[in-house]
Amino acid sequence: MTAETTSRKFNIDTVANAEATPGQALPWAELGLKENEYQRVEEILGRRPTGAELAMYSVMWSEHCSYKSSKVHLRQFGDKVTDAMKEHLLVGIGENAGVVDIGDGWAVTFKVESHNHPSFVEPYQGAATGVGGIVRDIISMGARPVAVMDPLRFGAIDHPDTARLVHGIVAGIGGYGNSLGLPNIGGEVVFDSVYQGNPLVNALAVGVLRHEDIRLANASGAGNRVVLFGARTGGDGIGGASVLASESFDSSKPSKRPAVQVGDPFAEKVLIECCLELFKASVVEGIQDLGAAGISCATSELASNGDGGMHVELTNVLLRDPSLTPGEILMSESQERMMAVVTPENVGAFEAIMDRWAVEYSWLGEVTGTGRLIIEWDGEKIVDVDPRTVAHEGPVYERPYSRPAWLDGVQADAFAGGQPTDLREAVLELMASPNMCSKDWVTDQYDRYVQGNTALAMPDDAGVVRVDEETGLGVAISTDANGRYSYLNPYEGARLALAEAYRNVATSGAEPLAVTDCLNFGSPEDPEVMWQFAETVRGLADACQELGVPVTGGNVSLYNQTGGVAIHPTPVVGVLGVFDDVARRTPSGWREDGQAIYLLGTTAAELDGSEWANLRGHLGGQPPALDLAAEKTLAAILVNCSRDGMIDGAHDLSEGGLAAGLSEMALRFGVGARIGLDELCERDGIDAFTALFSESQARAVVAVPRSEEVRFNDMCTARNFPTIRIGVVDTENQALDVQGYFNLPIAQLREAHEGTLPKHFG
Amino acid sequence: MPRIVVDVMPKPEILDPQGKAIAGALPRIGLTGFAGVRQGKRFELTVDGEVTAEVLEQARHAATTLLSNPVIEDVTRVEVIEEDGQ
Amino acid sequence: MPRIVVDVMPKPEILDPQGKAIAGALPRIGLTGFAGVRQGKRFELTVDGEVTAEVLEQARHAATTLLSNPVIEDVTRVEVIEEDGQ
Amino acid sequence: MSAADIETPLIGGPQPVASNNDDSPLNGVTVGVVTFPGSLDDRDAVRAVRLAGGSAVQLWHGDHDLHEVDAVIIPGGFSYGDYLRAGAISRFAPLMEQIARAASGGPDALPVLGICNGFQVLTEAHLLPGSMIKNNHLHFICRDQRLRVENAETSWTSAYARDEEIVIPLKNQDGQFVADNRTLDELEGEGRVVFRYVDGNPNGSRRDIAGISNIAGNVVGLMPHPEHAVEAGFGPDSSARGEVGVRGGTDGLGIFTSVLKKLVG
Ligand SMILES: Nc1ncnc2c1ncn2[C@@H]1O[C@H](COP(=O)(O)OP(=O)(O)O)[C@@H](O)[C@H]1O
Ligand SMILES: [Mg+2]
Repeated sequence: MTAETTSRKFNIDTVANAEATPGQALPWAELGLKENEYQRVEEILGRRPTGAELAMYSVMWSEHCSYKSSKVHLRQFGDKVTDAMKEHLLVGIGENAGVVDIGDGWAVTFKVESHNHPSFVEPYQGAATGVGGIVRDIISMGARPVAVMDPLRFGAIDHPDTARLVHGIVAGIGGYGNSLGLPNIGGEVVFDSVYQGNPLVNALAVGVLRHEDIRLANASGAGNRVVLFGARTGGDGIGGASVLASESFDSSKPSKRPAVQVGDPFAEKVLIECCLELFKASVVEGIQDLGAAGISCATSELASNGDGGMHVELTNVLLRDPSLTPGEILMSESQERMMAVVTPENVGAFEAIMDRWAVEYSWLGEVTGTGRLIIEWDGEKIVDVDPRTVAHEGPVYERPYSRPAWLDGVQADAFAGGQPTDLREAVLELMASPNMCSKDWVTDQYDRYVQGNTALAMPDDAGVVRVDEETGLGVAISTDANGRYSYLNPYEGARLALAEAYRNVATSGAEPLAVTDCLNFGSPEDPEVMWQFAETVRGLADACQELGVPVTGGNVSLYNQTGGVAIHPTPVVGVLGVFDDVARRTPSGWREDGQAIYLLGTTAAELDGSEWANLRGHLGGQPPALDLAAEKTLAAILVNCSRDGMIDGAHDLSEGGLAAGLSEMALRFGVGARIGLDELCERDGIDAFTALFSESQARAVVAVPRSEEVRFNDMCTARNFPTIRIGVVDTENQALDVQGYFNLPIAQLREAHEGTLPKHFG
Repeated sequence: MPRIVVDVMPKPEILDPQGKAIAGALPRIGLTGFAGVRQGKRFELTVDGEVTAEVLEQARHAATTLLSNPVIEDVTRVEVIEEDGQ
Repeated sequence: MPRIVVDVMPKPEILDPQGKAIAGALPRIGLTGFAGVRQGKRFELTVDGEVTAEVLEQARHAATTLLSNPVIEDVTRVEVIEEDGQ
Repeated sequence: MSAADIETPLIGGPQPVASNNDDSPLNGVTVGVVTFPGSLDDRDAVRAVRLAGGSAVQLWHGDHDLHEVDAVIIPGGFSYGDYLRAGAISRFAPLMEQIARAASGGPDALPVLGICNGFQVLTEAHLLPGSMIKNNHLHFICRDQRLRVENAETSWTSAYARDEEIVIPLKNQDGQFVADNRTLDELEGEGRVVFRYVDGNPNGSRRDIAGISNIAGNVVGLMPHPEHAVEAGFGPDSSARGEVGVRGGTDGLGIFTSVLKKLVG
């Protein structure tokens, strides 16, 4: 297929015209620029921008693309990385996604991103294109995507709008991911009324590559050709980057073009295959996916990361809608497109691969030695900029922040709810509650088998995929966040989110190695929200340093608020761990009769911010205390246990505490257990209710074969880590029998646990 | 029983992957006379009784709220059809 | 450009799960005037030039071989439509 | 292009397409796995053939040549996007014409297995009767599914016993098998219902049908995915044959050993 050149005459605003008409008024405010920002553009250019330049600066300087409010804080992720932490880092923050060395010449790249606002407007397409976007980030690093995950947050489960969002978003994630052949190996589903008008749709993708296959987004080598390939460019999401993702909702805002992007997963699947073929044949020098800000972003980033400049003829772009203006073409967020830099010798090879996969492409221009990004329209110059000023030198704000005055009151308001009279009923209520109930209704809509490498997926603590079929080398990933903890204490909340994801990965048996994060917050223009943000980043960066796992990349989503009310600060943290052989992964349940059940860690009365308090309608006090040294030891024990075959099942304790942990372990394989709490209560000075519902950190429950008990205990003692035998697996009795308190048949527990989502959405 | 037909098409400016896939397949089976294809939906609502103005209004309401997604689709027709007619 | 519309409906004897789901949802939003719903497909083929008999024949061929599956669907219409018409 | 050109970068190192064992009687016997641009489970089918002891050859949808393979698997996925109807467009692929020709002509004709999307393609290509419509609950569903093997005499089921039960993953959106009553009666009467869902019908398929064959028994379509239950550690959590470890189910392997047995025997 050859590129057909489209040439249309618009009344275009050329650079010459801009110079000749300095007084011309431009719609910078409508495009989301502030007055000072517009002035800065004029200063940079030494003249007024052309319409096309204005379009580029406005999308690239939007919050979504420039991180202008968050940048000053995010620096800590780099500043607090030690040399030891860099050991496994092949590509760090700043590229499309970080790349981590997992040994044997293999590397993985992973990243989580938000698609919150688009998913509220059009749930199916918003979620679908969220998956599409993050997968293209992974491809652009040179990797084959191998799995996806989807941390989701919705409003109250019984709110009239929630079903619309749940149905659309879940179907969209599945519809896109399933069609790409990417197993979905985990995620989260949380319901809380704070997310009513601002559901959070975060999508994570992970890819696999050989070290030598790493590709970076830069355009180097004067004379090299620049090509756009994949779907045609349409009017999709014009203004989406600046309006949809960076401003609060205002439905009255007129929109000339659809701000909604429609995904074509088949086109993306073909794009994946053809990119992998390009990489294999070493045909591209640099590559960049097109996401937010479309061609504006791709050209300016490629050019500014390279060693020269770039020259582009914009009428060469293949269009779906011939009425698009140059500025609109530059801003369009049409999905399933990529841009690449190809040496002249490789042009033929490139075209052959495109033809084989029937992918459309058009040569837009070439890399130059001028240092300028020049874009022409039918030979007339419409953009002449230093690409760095577009891509990297956007405004940076030190937004004012202040600790909310209300926080003292909230933190002083500890949970004082009375104890339930019936612990059995309380456990049933907990396990049927929206946040603790089974997520099968969601995850059954996702393909977890495709590619044949999934070693663990829902409902286990981490998703595990094999990377190397010969050796069993593989990775584990978990994503976690607790918005309530972060609301009570954003610094600790971020650290707790990291600790939970880290613990989940270790519980599955993998060695935690690296971090990605998606920071979902309200408006940065609100000093209290900005304080929550600053505290979160500080907490996360500190905790990463203490645990020795670097942040490799991530995403910030601001303006998640409706009216004056922001969501809870919600830092979604993804931790990636590595397995030398996934065959040793630990499932989150017990199975063998007579195995001993141990609780690792200690339990204190920590119910503030807990699921139990949430069920009683209370949110106050301080989140559970965090001891990262203890988390590290616990992780080491769990990884060792897996390595040495000392345990057959393990589950970390987090939301819902021991009650949730024991219930989930019993439900995992439908096998009962006899549990005794007395010794634990005595040792930790707590009552049975606290033992069951407290959310103390650094804890896990494990199932130990009889033959391993001595070795297991010795190891815990050697590491000076508290452990206590709390029961035994019982395959005869189909129940969770907490002796002296209640006997809960598994069938009944299952009915409560699995009935909730179908009841609301089935 | 009388029927009301509701036609729903993807908005012209919105990508229609289904139509695109069909447009790509037509030449492969030798049909080259077409410049483009859009795929939409056609609903037939059977009316139990007479088609009153109120029922037609109900159909219009259903068309814009339930049968179409106004963000990406247009309702292009809501009309009573004759038995076996179009 | 002229368009040819092709309507495809599920055969009456084949269960139509989507139509059934819609029929179930209508009363829930207060629309009770309907006895049943069937969901089919509507294709619009854009013709690049004049609609000759040959092009119309191509559309008929596309309708029965590609756009519908005779085991489960009927082609209920293949027709040229006026610009903006139905 | 030829089949050799389409070997795309695979995770897990180069996928051995040769048999594991040089002097096995299977030497020289090859099973072709078709790749459409939107195929998803093609690599898994290749792996399954290999784990069963055979050699797999990847076949390209646009090719006009079957490369002398001894059997063909049309794997799961979304062949050309499948927005119109699953399998509707793939039916016209050049390779499908070759397959259709080779698959007809009695019990010794080319054995062909269509899994999920492959089954849909076979019905659209009229190699198997009936059709697939949306699941009755309208959702994509992924679950471990128990099936009964009702005909253990086809090219693809001889490794099982009649009425034996197996557990393999099911995952699809358009998996509801429909056909008119006459066709259904014919299928039943001729013993061409090869697999039936047990313990609950997951999608509303007529008469719980999960898989069928043509009259000769060389062409089989199956909605669930045997290729995802061939390797301990990466399959379903359960098996119909008793306790297995985590994701230890390998009940699907028999499908692939069946055809290999048929080809050498
Ligand atoms: N939206 C989702 N997509 C995929 N998997 C999910 C989703 N929500 C929850 N899960 C999976 O369900 C299981 C239980 O979730 P959760 O209780 O949040 O796990 P944990 O407490 O261990 O972090 C996990 O395996 C998780 O990955
Ligand atoms: Mg966990």
